[in-house]
Amino acid sequence: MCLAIPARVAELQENDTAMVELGGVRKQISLALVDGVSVGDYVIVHVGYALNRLDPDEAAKTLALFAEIGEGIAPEFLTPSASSE
Amino acid sequence: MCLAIPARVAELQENDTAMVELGGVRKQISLALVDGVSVGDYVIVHVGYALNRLDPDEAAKTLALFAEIGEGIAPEFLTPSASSE
Amino acid sequence: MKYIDEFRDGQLAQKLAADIRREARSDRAYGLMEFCGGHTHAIFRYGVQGLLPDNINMIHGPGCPVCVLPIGRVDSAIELAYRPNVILCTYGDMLRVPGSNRVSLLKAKAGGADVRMIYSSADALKIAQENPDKQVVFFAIGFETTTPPTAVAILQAATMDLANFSVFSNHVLTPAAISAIMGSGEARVDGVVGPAHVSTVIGSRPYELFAEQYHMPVVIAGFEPLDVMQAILMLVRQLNEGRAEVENEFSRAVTRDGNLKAQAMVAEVFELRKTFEWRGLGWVPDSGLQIREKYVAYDAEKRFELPYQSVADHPACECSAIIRGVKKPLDCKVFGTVCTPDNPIGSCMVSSEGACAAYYTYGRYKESR
Amino acid sequence: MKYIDEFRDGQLAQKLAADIRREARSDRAYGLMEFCGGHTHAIFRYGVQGLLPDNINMIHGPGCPVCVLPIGRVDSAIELAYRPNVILCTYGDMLRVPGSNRVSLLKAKAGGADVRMIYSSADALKIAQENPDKQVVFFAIGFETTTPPTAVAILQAATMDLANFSVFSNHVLTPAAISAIMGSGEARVDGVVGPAHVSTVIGSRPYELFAEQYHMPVVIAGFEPLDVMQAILMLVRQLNEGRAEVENEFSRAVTRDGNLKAQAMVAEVFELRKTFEWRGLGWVPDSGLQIREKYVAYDAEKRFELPYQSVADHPACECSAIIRGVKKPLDCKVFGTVCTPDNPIGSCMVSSEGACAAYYTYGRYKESR
Amino acid sequence: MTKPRTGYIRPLDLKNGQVDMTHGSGGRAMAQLIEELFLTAFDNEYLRQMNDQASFQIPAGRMVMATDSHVVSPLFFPGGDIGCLSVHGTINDVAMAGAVPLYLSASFILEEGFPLADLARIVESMANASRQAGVPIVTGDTKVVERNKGDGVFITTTGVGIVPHGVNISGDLARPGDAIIVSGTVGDHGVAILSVRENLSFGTSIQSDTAALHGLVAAMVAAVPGIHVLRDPTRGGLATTLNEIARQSGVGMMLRETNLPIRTEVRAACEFLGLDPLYSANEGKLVVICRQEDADALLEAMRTHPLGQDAALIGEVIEDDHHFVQMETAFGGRRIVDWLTGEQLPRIC
Amino acid sequence: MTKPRTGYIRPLDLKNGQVDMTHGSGGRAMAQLIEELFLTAFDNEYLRQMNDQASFQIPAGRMVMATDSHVVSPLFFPGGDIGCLSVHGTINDVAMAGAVPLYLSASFILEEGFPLADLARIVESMANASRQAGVPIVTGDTKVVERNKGDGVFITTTGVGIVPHGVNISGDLARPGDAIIVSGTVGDHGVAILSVRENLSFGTSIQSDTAALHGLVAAMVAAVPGIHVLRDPTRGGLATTLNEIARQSGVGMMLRETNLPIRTEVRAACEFLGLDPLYSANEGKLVVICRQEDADALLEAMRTHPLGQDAALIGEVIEDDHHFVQMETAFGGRRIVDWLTGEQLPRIC
Ligand code: SF4
Ligand code: SF4
Ligand SMILES: [Mg+2]
Ligand SMILES: [Mg+2]
Ligand SMILES: [Mg+2]
Ligand SMILES: [Mg+2]
Ligand SMILES: [Mg+2]
Ligand SMILES: [Mg+2]
Ligand SMILES: [Mg+2]
Ligand SMILES: [Mg+2]
Ligand SMILES: [Mg+2]
Ligand SMILES: [Mg+2]
Repeated sequence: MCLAIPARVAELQENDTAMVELGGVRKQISLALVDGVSVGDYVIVHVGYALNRLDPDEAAKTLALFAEIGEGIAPEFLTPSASSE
Repeated sequence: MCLAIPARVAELQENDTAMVELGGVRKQISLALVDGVSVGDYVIVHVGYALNRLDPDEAAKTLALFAEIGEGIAPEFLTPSASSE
Repeated sequence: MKYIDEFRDGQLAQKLAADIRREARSDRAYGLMEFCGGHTHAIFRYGVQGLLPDNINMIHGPGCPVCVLPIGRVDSAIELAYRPNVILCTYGDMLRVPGSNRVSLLKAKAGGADVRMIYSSADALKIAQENPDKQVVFFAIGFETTTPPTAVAILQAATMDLANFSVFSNHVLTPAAISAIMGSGEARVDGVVGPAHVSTVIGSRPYELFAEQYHMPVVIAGFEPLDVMQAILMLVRQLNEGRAEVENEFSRAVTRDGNLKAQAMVAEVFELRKTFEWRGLGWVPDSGLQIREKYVAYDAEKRFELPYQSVADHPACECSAIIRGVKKPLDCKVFGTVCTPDNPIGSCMVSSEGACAAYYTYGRYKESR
Repeated sequence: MKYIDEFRDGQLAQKLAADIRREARSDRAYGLMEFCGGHTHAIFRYGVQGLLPDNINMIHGPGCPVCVLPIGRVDSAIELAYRPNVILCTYGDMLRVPGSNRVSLLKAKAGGADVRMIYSSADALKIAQENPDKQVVFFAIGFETTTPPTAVAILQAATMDLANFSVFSNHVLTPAAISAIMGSGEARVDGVVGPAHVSTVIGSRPYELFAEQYHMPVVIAGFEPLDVMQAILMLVRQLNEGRAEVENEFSRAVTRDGNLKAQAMVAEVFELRKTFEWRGLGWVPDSGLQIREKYVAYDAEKRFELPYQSVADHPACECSAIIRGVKKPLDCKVFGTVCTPDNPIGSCMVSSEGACAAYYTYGRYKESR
Repeated sequence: MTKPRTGYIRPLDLKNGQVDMTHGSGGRAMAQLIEELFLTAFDNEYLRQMNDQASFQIPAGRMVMATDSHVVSPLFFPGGDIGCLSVHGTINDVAMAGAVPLYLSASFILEEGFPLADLARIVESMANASRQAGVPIVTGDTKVVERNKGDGVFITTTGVGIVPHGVNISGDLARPGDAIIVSGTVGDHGVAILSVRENLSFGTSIQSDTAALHGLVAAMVAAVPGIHVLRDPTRGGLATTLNEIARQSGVGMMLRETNLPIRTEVRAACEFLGLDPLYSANEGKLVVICRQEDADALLEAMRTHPLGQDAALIGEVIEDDHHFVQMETAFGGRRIVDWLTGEQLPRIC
Repeated sequence: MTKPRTGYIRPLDLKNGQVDMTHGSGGRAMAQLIEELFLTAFDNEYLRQMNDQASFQIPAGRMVMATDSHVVSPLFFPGGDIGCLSVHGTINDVAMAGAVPLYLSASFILEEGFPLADLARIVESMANASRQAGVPIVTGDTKVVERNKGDGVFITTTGVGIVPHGVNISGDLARPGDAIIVSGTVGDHGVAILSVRENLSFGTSIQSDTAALHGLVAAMVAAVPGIHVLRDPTRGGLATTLNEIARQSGVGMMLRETNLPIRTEVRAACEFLGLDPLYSANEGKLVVICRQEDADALLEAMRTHPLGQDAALIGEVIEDDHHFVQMETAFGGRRIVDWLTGEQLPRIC
């Protein structure tokens, strides 16, 4: 549920709105739900509203965690078995 | 002005209307402007209203008048001259 | 088609034409005004002029209701039609009549105004009933024939207490217009072909006064071509004999008194305007009808506070002189070039009852000779 | 696309999958419910299930707002949309959801109802401003993510004193639904993947209570496929270690407390309903939101006196069991035959977040093996 | 794993269903509409290929191509409907080059909410018309527009055909002295449509004359291969069609009103409404212009064909730098028969 | 008698004028619209004949015919407009049989009130597209519908073309083992249109890819005459087109997501709206299926053509009784790529 995506705030605009940018696409959204947003921040956008800010440090931590994963995995685990649903 | 045509009353209908007939075409018209219309009468129809009844005897007289016309006209009058407008 | 085809008989036409040629005196000209555009239309459509001798000259009068409506009235209708909540209903004839800047109701419709073409005033009532949340205005035009149906519609609206219906009345009176022309003395008119359908309502009596006053023969004539030719013959005879009477060629539906019921309904709903502007004739006293105070609820001019603004005709347009019988279409510099039925400058070029349009549409073959 | 593409990396997926296979104990099964349809969609769209060992079994929960909306609520929306003066605005997801007799808002639109697809609650406000003579109703659905934008719209309407705008609120609460499923004890759920976007608003704290109460591990996870796989790994670890904690995989935007401003706006406008009917879960106490008395002017249920009528699901439809995690799409007799995304019988077949539609649209290749 | 489900598709609800936006989206709903409705009705080997284009063998020679969009209102009228009209109209435009029509395409623009039952009836009518004419509908397209952005259904048909060797028919080939012939009564279609228009409706037995004229044309070309001009007097009626030809050929025309075949009902309806039958549309009539000396042979060939029984010689081509179409009236006068101005609207004056 | 007046006609007001009902009535106003606008812009010897059909010489052989109605909204969009689109779309449907497109017809349904300036711009765009493609518009039709019964302008184009000897391309010829190639990035047109839709508008440099593909096709056919299938993935996008072919040929397909050329902007816009680029329309792309051993030659031929620079091998045809189109996801999983269901509507969940 709740399709939402992180987008970079490109420009603050009047009436508590902002222009956000994602992969070359710009869209106007409302900042009514989040205070203190600055240009360059990433926000989670849902139905045209920023739901929250994204924390770049935490994102980096999660990505670092991924990078560690699977280090020194035994070869048998690298071959997936058939799944059943 | 005032395109109007004689049509035969084919049927009296409710709300002071009638179905009139002309050359196989039937159309509903209002009788609000004329009293005492009967089936078989001819009425002068204009914008969906009967304006008046047509008097068959008078019509016959006019036609008879036409029939008399031109009896014994000298030949020079039977060739029209060019008109100028 | 009974009572129609008999009056279009080509054989009889030849004989009538011969009679006219025989009786018309070659030592004089006959300037005969057909007041009514219906006659103009019949004359051109059936080629009647071609059957007449050269010295009988038909002068096309002001009897085309769309031709005589001044630009200001068309503008008011267009302004009304553009109001968001208004549906403007009118007869098909009105759609192409140009108001200011050549804008017509048809163009206004293309521009988003809600304009509905109706066949009968009853249709406007029906549209009002079907659109209770809209104001439905019937843009009513026409002479004494079209007025009674408008009166009926207003009376029915009053009975039904229909709150969203009103009438923008532009009804005008035939005798007043004829008097205005006679009074001006500009046109060389020797006799008048009077409109039969108007007289089915008002009778022949209203013409008696000015037949006498202006010593002007009048023949009330039907709209079939034989009716017109017969009326011409009757006028030639009156003129030859020095008479100036009101004669009735259309005795099959016209009496001296006309339709008293229709007259009463009109009188119930309408009253004379002090004055009314006609295209061509200018302001003519007692020539138009307005809705009585009693039915003011149905008067669109009051309901929508329509101010009247007189607007000058296009400077090149000779409609005004043509309607007065003073000029002919070909006297207009823009006839057939800038002004055509597809792009009319003046109102005479709009309806096929207008002298310019009738000549353009039916008569121009003479140019090819 | 920053913060998106990194979380869809196929190389990392292989490694994460290997880690999961290594850590998942072959002597037990793991029944993991992804509560949220967004996760269901991601799992099918990216083929996550195929990367998991056989003994990790994803159970699709009730977290698709259109899937849990009962027929009666859809019927009310359709009834409203058909009212002559009403414009009904809603998110695209709602258009194909069948109400009674398989009629959807899309079909109602074809049938003449004025239904407008909007992208944001702000669009509904704009439509209301542009159509002052119409009643504009926002048919609002969704969980805690979609509720704050609705609250903003109502607050703005109040500021503008917009008299022709109202909201038909169908907002529901995630924790209440999870509790209902846990409480029923029907589904064999060992751990829960919690929806990150809901928690950007409500934080992770609301899950702590029932993690403890039902001794149920919860991992709040993002919607990219690596997020989901990482959450699965974290759940496997908790289960292996016998923990039942609330962990936060989406620390990049979820805190323990969530967005307090958004929560305050929701609290200003909405209050708990005593009970709300869910498709699949039945009447769940304290699971839905209604508009407070203070903003009753914007409550479409009050303004239009919408009575609620509970309507039974189609007898063949297993949506209700599927939403509770008790059955799978293929357990439904009409899956893929009578019920397809083009002609959905149940709501799970409508949105690609619904378990039936996700399986039909993305997963059926398994049938071809 | 449970068993795979087969591809059952709930059939279109041709009784109570309505067109909705999904029927134009390119997806499964559209594919279903095309298969269950269009393919079933029009069924032929070309359509069954289910490609975005039809493919067929043709001989070398002169081909003609004609297209018309059909937007008639109401969709169903006495004597026909938009479906058969759209087939006849394009067949006729192909035939008016003297050509043998071979293949048709049909493209539909449907309005959201349009009843599938009406669509089915229209499609069936097209299929019948196409079958009877022997001209298959070999490719097509379907679009759906939102409510109030269309008018039920618009159908655009395009046709191709082959001109027999030695035939050279074109609107610019009328020559002074040529005979002008019409294949039957004029104005029927326009009046039939008006008779069922809301606010105008009147009772009449007049039916639209909608018909495919290629059979008649084949008979005519066989009798007189040297026909100069052929045209179907559709929108704008006989008057407008003759003016078009007069201008194209740089000639004038003189018609004789007494020779014009017009039904009494058509004349009567026009009297009621203040219209002129010469401007009323026809959908199963043609005007042909040929050398005066070919006129009798042509008339005879036409009159032996069911669609040309009432064929009449209505006038002749004359020299005229103004390119006027004139008419000797039955009354004995003379007038211009001008182009249609504006629309033909009912008049009161 | 005063002098005759010559036939001066006040020119169309292409700046401020609007379409009104008289422009579709068949009368003088319509003739003027056709002459001053359509004939002037499309000018060619066939149209100049001013008949109701065009006539041209053709060689014997296999002909194809394709038709499409165009109803795009808005009418003007980044990279094009309904005018050039309607020319490209039909040229492409003809070209997808491997054919050389020869002639087009164009039929307009105009809404009362439509600005003549917009119409002129659209017609000019069609004329340019037709000229650049070398495929003339040889015949046409114009209808006008009342306000709120149309949507500005609908354009139906039909095209005919000739298939070179030895070429046999059809949607039912895909065989297991065949290669599946796309000519460039997918989804551009659909996203460009969405970007200018009211209520949805977003900023992007994405342009519609609208283009005539017959030049590319000619190069492809020259390189690999034995191409099995060609199709332009328009409405419903690549996904729907591949499903159509799979069903027609009775096969399955396996795509590789990593090979799919999709612009970042298109992906981003789809993320915003909850859409899938595989279902987004293209108007200047084609899918081609050929023997695996021909794939390299074909790719090379495509990549040397400006419209095929980004051509990519995206998968292969497999055996599958279910006719599923499947995809190995970039993530390493597998899924179905199903037909489009309903419309592609922006989603929130
Ligand atoms: S030709 Fe036109 S401008 Fe001239 S008088 Fe007649 S209506 Fe007026
Ligand atoms: S397949 Fe359809 S009917 Fe069956 S459970 Fe799913 S949604 Fe309900
Ligand atoms: Mg209005
Ligand atoms: Mg409504
Ligand atoms: Mg045509
Ligand atoms: Mg045609
Ligand atoms: Mg034609
Ligand atoms: Mg198509
Ligand atoms: Mg096509
Ligand atoms: Mg196409
Ligand atoms: Mg195609
Ligand atoms: Mg045409």
